[in-house]
Amino acid sequence: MAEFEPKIVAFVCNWCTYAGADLTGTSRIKYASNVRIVRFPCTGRIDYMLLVKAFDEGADGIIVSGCHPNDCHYTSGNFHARRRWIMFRSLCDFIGIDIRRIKFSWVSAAEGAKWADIVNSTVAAIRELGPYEEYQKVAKKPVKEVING
Amino acid sequence: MKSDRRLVRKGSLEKLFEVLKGDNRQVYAPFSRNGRTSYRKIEKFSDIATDYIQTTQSSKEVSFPRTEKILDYSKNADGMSVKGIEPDQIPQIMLWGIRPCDAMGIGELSSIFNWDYKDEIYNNRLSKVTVLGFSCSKTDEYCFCTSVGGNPGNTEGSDILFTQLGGNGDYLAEILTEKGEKVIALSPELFEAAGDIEKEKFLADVPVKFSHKEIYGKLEKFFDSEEWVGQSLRCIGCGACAYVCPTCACFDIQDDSHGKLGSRVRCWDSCGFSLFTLHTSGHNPRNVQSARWRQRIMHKFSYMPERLSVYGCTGCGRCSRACPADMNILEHLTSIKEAAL
Amino acid sequence: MDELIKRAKELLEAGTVKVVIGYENGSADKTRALFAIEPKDADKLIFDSRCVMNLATYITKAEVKGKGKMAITATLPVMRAIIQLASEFQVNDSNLLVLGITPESKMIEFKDLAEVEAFVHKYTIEIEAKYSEKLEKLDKMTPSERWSFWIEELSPCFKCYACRAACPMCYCHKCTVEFNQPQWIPVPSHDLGNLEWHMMRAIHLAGRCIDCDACYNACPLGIPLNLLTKRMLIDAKEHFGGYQPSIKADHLMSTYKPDDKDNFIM
Amino acid sequence: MTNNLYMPYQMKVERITYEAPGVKTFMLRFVNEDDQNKFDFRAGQFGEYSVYGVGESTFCIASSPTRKGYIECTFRQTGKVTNALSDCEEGSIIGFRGPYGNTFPLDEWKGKSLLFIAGGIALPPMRCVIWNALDLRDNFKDITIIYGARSTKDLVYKHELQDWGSRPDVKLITTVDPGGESPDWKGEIGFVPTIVEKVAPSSKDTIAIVCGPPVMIKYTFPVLAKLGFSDENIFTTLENRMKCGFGKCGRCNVGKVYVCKDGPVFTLAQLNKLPDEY
Repeated sequence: MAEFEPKIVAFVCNWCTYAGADLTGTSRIKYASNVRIVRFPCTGRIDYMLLVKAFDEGADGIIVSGCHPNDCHYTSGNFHARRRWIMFRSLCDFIGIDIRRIKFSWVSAAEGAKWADIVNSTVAAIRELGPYEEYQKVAKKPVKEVING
Repeated sequence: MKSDRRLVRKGSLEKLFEVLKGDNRQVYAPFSRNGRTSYRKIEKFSDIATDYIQTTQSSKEVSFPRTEKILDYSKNADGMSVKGIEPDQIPQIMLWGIRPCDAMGIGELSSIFNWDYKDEIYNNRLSKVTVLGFSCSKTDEYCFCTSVGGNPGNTEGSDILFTQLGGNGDYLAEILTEKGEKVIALSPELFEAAGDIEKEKFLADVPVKFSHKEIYGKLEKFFDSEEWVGQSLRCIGCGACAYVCPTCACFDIQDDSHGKLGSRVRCWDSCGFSLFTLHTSGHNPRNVQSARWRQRIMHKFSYMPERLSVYGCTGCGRCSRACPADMNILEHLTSIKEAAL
Repeated sequence: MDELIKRAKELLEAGTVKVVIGYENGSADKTRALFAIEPKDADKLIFDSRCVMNLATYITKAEVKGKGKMAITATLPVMRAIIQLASEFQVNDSNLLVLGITPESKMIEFKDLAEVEAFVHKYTIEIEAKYSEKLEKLDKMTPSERWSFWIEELSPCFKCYACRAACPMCYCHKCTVEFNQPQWIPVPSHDLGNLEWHMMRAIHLAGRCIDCDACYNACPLGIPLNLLTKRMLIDAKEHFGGYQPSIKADHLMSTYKPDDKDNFIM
Repeated sequence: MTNNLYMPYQMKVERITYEAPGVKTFMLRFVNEDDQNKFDFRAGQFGEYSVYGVGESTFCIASSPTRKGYIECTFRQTGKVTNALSDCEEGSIIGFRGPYGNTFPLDEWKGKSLLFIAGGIALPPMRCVIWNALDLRDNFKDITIIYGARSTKDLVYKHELQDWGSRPDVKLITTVDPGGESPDWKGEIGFVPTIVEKVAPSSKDTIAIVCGPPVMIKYTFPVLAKLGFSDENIFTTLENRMKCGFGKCGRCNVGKVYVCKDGPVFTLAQLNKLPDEY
């Protein structure tokens, strides 16, 4: 069987991390190709439901990344986001969603190398954890034919 | 057919259960969890709940699951492939321990699925169900089966009806249908000859509170009554009453997709939800809770009798027991009976 | 509660309020909401330990609100809910009068919502011991065990939305679960649909839930869904210094501190 | 399974016509020839159209039963399913099940004049009857169509309107709401009820068929009454939310009347007997 290639969805803000990821490319830094990037105006816009949807659709891991504190293009979007992440992470943990599969980071437009590191380390970590079968079993479970057994 | 009456020893029930479980058959029976009782697949006889007047959920979920696939589809290079559900995917089910009111509900639910268009998905599933009813020896203030044409020892809808003869006694088994006879054939030795048994004296006493004909007559002229507004003021608009009801059949059709694969499902819905009848334009024919509550009562006691010749209520009282706002259907029906026009 | 009946009658007779929301005896040994509109209706008002339904859920209901100014019999959880609703601009002094019932079962009439808030702030929201134990037990499990626990616990849920209907904080005309473009939460009740619905509900109540257990009491299937909101409450205390409903202060989840925890961020 | 009521016919979107902003007409052909041969419907009936993975939506069949081999539907992009339908391209496969509901009694109308009054997106259900009647033109006396929309660009079936307008055996009056006219607009300007009053069609031996937004219908009925139309000779359709289309899902009923089975076509006399819940 071919080696497991993790599917990772990255939710990033337009102003810092997306530009940072761009810099990774223009700097010709090679990094794992397992990431699908979704660009948002700001981390403050990243609804937690989007992260859940990523797992629904088969992601093995998630990266959420935006501007460093005090660098937000909209002044405080990332601070608000951080509060939500704290609660969301805790809820996920409580429900039993494996929070090692959700990585949060601050990556500025100048940190091309950091972006490559984060992607590489996340891919390595998820590769270690394996496919997120526990979640997929629930997400793809065919609708129960008869009442709960 | 005239029912065949047999005696089943108390100790034989477990043996019967073991026999029923085998050979591609599943036994669904009441199971208690978190203080609530509902029907589910049972593997061990001792898991069957016995200490209940009425289960929290009705047995409707066995023949009309809350979420039920109606077709599968897959998108592929040549376009689309769509497949229906094959009836042989549905197992034979022994529905154990349902009350006579629930058994009567099966008939009412069937009328909804079979007036005019015949719903084969429902019929197929129901054809696989054998109903082993248990008469009621206990009742509470929510029960009113006798007011809507039922009674605690009603045989309607059951394939076999068991009546326990006294608190810790043996059971009278009335074999009512061919399906019931097939059960006997599985282990005839458990069904002994029964002498003259007066079943009625072992049944619970459920007083008659109104006659459904009386309610029907009243409702014909009751549509514009102010009574609905008063009754529904404390209704919080959830779907608990509809979902525990043995005869509520309203449903939604939804698509569930995962990438290129998916299925279309039929899932329960409730007339109590504010968005139930909402049009895309924003117009809502039943835009207040009183209209929705009226629909619930009228549907069961006026529209169904008129269109399908059956009532949509078996008097099980589940909706009242489950209601978080204590809407009591018996009380509301009684006040409709007494209200001035 | 003669005092309560007397005051309710006065308010209705004087026309100060159009409806008094309180409790009356219901079926079996239950109590239920009473909406006294005529002064004589107030005779049915009761109050005792069985009165646990959170009546604040009615003050945002169009059919009740539409009657005019309301008075409400409010226990501590109801008062907390009222303050939270006031901070979200759902009620105000012009449409609501609070007839408070203290934890010692004394009636006190509040002049305005600011007084209610001051009263509410005398008490902190504490998780009951029996729930703390359950939560601790869950915390000790591995994530996989918790996952199985919740999938199993939520599996009976048939999405009647009684939890939402009974919750005073769930007053939206159209809930996230009903938005279908995109379809955030699967409509059918299966494992995924149930899981996402309860997660969504918990997170939307983070920093707003006043811990009245109305959702749990309403659930016809007895699902312990209040554990989710209780956990959110504990987290709010741990990370943001606790939650107390307040008309003027910032909402917990729509504000921030520059030094919020960030040890989990790379 | 032999008889799965919920199993749609597979339909190929053969042609897409852009009618007005957000409004499209799909010409649908049966993928399976057998289905096509068995399929039959009457004017006024509706169906459930579905996009796999998105869901089903209810609207009328807009083509005439006299045109065999295909069906057409016209819809406005408003919800989840109509948006997904709108994203379909020619050649896409969609689902269709039906036909459901009752029909316009064209047989009973033989030898009478027909007056069609429609507003906005309500022309599609009527188009089915109009073409049906035109294809059997000899069965009827005068045919008059009064059609109005908010503005000239909101008029649907622009080509067919031209076609009908140029036929000597049809009297077509189009109108747009005041302010909705374009500089080269040659039709009437005014709301539909006003125009009906102005045109004052004769009620003698005439059937009036009215479809449109509730407010238009509300003001048109009194005008028709004034012109001498009896309630039995005024027809309209009700549109309620539906899921199944065959009387099970429980949401389209108005009192004891199920719009999906007893409707969608009603006479004004029938409507007057219904409780006010639509």
